[in-house]
Amino acid sequence: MTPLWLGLVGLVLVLVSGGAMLGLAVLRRKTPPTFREIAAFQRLQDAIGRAVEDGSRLHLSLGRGGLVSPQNASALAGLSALRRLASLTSASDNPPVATAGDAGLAMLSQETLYSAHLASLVTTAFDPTTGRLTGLTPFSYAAGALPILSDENISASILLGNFGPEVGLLTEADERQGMFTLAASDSLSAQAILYASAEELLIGEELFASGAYLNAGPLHKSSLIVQDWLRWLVIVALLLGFVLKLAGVL
Amino acid sequence: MAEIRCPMCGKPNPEERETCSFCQARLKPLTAPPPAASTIRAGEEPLKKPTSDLERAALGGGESIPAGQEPTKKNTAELEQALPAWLRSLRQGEEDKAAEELAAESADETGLPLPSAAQPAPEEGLPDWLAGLGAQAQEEEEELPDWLAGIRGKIGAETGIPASEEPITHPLVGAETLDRLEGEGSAPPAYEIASGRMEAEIGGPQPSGGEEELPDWLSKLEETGPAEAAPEAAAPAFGESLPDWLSGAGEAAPAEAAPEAAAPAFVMGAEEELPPESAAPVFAMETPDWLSSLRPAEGQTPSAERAGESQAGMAEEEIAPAELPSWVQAMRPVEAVVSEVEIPTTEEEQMTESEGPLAGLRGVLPAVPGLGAVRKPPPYSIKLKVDEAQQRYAAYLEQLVKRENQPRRPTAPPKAGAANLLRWLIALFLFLVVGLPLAGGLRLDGVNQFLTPPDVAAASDVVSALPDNAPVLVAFDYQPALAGELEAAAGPLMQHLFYRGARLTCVSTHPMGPALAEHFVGRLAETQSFQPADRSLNLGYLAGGAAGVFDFLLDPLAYLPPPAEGVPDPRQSVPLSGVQELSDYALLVVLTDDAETGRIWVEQMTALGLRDEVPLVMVVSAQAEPMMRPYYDSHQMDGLVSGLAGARFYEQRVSLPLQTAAPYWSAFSLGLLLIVAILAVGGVWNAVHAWRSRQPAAEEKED
Amino acid sequence: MKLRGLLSTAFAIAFGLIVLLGYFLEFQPFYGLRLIFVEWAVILAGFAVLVGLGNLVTVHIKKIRAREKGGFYGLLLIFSLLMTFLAGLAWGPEHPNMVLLFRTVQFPVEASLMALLTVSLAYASVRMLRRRLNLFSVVFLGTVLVILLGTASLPLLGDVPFVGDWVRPFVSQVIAGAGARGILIGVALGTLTTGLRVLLGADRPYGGK
Amino acid sequence: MTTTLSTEWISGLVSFLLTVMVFSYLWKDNALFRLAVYLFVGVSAGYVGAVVCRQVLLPRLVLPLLEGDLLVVFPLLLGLALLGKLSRRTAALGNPSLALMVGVGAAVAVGGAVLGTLIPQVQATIAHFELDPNHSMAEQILDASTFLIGTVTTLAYFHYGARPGVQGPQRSKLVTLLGWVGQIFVAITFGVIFAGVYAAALTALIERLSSLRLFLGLLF
Repeated sequence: MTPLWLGLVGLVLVLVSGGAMLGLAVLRRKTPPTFREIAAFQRLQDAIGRAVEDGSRLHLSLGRGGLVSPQNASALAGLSALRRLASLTSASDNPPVATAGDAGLAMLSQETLYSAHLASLVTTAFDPTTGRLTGLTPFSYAAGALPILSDENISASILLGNFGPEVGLLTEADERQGMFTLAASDSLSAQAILYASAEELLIGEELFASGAYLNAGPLHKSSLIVQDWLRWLVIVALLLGFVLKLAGVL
Repeated sequence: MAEIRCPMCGKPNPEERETCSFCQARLKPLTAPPPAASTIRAGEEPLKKPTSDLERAALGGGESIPAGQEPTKKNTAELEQALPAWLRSLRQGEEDKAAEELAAESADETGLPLPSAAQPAPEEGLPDWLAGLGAQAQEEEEELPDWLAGIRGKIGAETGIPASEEPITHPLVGAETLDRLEGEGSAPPAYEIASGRMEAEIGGPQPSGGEEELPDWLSKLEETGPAEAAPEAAAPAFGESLPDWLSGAGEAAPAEAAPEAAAPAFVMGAEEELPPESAAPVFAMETPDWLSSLRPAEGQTPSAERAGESQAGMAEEEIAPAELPSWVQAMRPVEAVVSEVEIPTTEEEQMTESEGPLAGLRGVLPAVPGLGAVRKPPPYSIKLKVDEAQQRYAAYLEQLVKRENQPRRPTAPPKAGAANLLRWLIALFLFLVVGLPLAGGLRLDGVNQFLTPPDVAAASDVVSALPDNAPVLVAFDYQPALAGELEAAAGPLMQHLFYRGARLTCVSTHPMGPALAEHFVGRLAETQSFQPADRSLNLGYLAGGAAGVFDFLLDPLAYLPPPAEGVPDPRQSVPLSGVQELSDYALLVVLTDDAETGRIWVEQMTALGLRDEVPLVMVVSAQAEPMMRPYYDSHQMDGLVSGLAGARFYEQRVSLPLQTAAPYWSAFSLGLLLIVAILAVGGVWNAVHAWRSRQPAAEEKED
Repeated sequence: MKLRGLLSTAFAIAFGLIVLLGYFLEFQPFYGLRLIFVEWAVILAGFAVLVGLGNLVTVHIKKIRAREKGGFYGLLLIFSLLMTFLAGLAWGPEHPNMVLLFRTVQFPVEASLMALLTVSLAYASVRMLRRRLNLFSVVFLGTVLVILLGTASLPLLGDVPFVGDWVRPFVSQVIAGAGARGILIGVALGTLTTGLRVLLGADRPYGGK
Repeated sequence: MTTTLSTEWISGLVSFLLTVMVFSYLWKDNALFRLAVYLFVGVSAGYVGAVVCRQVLLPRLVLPLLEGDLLVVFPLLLGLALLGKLSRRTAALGNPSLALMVGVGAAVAVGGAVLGTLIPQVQATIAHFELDPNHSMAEQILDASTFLIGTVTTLAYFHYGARPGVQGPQRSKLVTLLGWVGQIFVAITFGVIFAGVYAAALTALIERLSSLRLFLGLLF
């Protein structure tokens, strides 16, 4: 059982973070914050442009983290990016195709693409198969996505979610097809593979910044400010702990 | 030679130029400078001819919308030919309903009641996909939770909005649609785009998309009194239901923001159409917020001044802005520099044509030939008032735009042939080097000089210390793809357990776990000739992640199916004899390829205070070692075996009769050494290649 | 927002906040409610798997109907899926026949796909410096070489001295341990704010946005 | 016995063929590889579906329902509504169920991030600075300092806040410096984990090759 004091510390942390996100979202609407440049997003912008211009498709993979598991946050971030990408390419002949290795995520990707479809001016019927479940185990999911990458005129593949070693198969398929790959994961083993194999990589928590960098909304931007605050809070705690430990106080 | 500074980009231009050679903004008024005597009278209607002329000029041939005419029908009708087929179908009567729905959905996105028929107009002159992009102009808006929008409502109210202000619905959008409005971005109607573009041409305000960002001149209006301020200021507060007849003035913002947010600068057409800011793409990093300081919202640029003056002109007239069609308001700043003709109002004053095709018609042509009496335009300063920072920003903006114009050279994918050849060579060498020792039973591993690592030694000591026939709980938490490694890594430990006569209870938090457990235990049973059923019981899959593990640790037997007639009760089986609760187990072994799963077991065991009662040993994939080792270092587990290397040490320490790791080890070592060689040589080769290919690029840059 | 949208958002926020409270305040009623709601979510995830199977089947039926490329493979997938599903329902996943099926099809294919990574990853690492030549890529590759060398045994000589017994442990346990901690803490921060956005109703992937 | 043998033999043959078919992907993406992959996707999905029905829905929903536990009626109704997602027409019915999963999932993620990673990792990092008098002080201080520097600089590397500048948004000099050091730690960390993944893949390859050899040994 979690000790009460620890639970309260956690609760306060969450409440303060949530309040700060909301407050900043309201207060900084007129002066939106500036963030460091991340080259991967510039490249993604070009890839989106090319896809829309040459009528090819974008592929976004949400990974295989369970919807009711602690790994789902990466997929939720991926869904924000999917919504934005779908809107940006809404007038393209080919809407993006989303793949997932978890049934819940597949349904969410369908809903996200559907809402983007409704918001667009496209009058063609929505194709629910643009949000797909390609497999229910990590490697079957990756293996099921391989044919999509080679058969469906994909020009850019965006991997945002929870992956494992199987992500190596996806990046190799991308490379074989000569398509642009932007990848990010919360899993360290996946990141290690992507570091070597992905054309563009978002490291660690940069995955969760995709919404802010894709202009998904003020709460996304205020999230990054709050993350920065918490980051320095943690750093100060570590430095204090180090000093106190060496001093023998702790 | 005298120079004129462009009011838009501030660049010097030759005096004789009509338009700026950098941003194509107009440098000179379209009409001749009017005589000083003229003044504008309150209550005068704006002129059709000059404004439409001006609009045509300013929009580069864009269609004008005469005063007093319902703009939507005319515009879309004239655009008919330019529209894509699917949009033309929108105009068919029988598809009005579909159009309605489309408008409703778009309104759902934008928060603006959208005239469906006018929908196509924004694409005029833009690549049609931009229309879809435009739909995102106000995505920030929708981002805030609905209840939070209420807060903005209050903020808006503080800026002078009567709380009772009721949004006015557009005829084409039903009340039901309004209920659904959430405030997402959408392409504005034609005349809004027109007004937005016109404002851009004359340097009108260009808010960055947040609805409460009032254009500068609009906020000035607020000060002039509630009669005018209220309807305008309603834009931020009730943006979700802003009626579009009103949005012409207030909605220069979305009309402008739509292309701004949506048009990535690589769309050349869009760049030609839109002012430089419009070329900035949707990405936050591409439109850094300092750009907002370039915008007239700061009230520093002449454009803002002009906008302010134009509004002052509006204030002079006793026409409530609400009564003006939006496009007229958009024309306002322009009208300030346009000559005006006093039109005879009564029929008598109008002259009748006596000859020609217009014979007999009255008041067809203006009574006064030429431009007639013109009023003095308010004085304009063509000097751009910008401070250094803004100049710097402008320079950076120019860089951005230039950079966007240059076609980006995509990283050339490797030639398929060469890439495949490299793959095949790697595969060939790998299969040969790894396969040979396996095929010939070759043993090249030499002597192991190192002592057994303490984590592996600790694991083997825990197993050695088990009482005979002790019940052991084993979690098979890895995916089948990693079974090859995990079965090799855990082989020695599992063998050791069976030699100690351990009775296994198998569980898994992975759906494939039950099969993996059967598979692994079955293979061990084959090598050691015992019946799996006598020595192990498979409890199956624990769903729910951490919560599932927590429940299981609280009461392991609760996961067994209820006793049924004719079916032997597993509670009475050998593996479970003497086991009532978790603390009855002598050891918990977790086989996992995922640090997250390992963490769950460690944390739940610690949380339930079971760590002192049941020892915990983990066998992990080599990839998870760096994440799992800290738990061993902090004594949250009693032993750790990672990968084939760990198994090999375990095997050597325990000296089991049947070795499972050793036969793999030679192939493993040779494979690793081969890869080390390939990476070293290939890495250096590619590094040199990349370095050499950089040189020409660098030289190009210098040139 | 439509009523259904409001209901969905209310569900997400209400259930989410109660479960969240249950995490931090592990006493009744929060703790009990958390366990119940997580249990419900697990049950729903079970239903979701069934829907997922339906999705998998319909996607391939559509391909077959449209006579798209790979229609035959789709047929094979549907057949194998239905057969395995029905057999699993009838016998149960631990039944010897199911284990045999697992051993015959799933295990070899998954293990082989994992084995393919030896070539894919080697190729990617070799190409990495051509794609991205900078200090960090060189450090990455150098680390890979050191760790692999420290793991292997040299033929006839045994383990590599110094690299195997000092460098590898220090790099993998101290330096990588520190880096991994930093990354994991950062990911936790991102997870916190992402989860909060959902709980605040800002991100609504369930039919909202 | 012969039946078992023949079954085992056929199983061995099929797994041998499937392994070869998957390895054929190294040559190029071909029909044999796809055959193996689609078969594999179907079998794994069917297996997981069966596991979920027998070990999640049956014990957690059906049995309690049969025992009259009304608490599971709500998830049952939501689950049935979720089945509406099978068709686009009825898909909206399942949104509340989906929303419940997302909400609970988000809470689980937040709870796990704070109580499972953030606080424990900070505690563990601080605990790592504990000095053991039985070991060399210099070595321990070196370890502890490296650990502190690594964690702090890696965290600093991700800092997002920046000031607008002519060359685009710029972070402060201190953060840039810390971030640069952090990137070195990140690269080393990924290098170590990559080596681990490679070792795992190589072990899988060895296991596959030895299984192929075993089967060929049965033939010849």
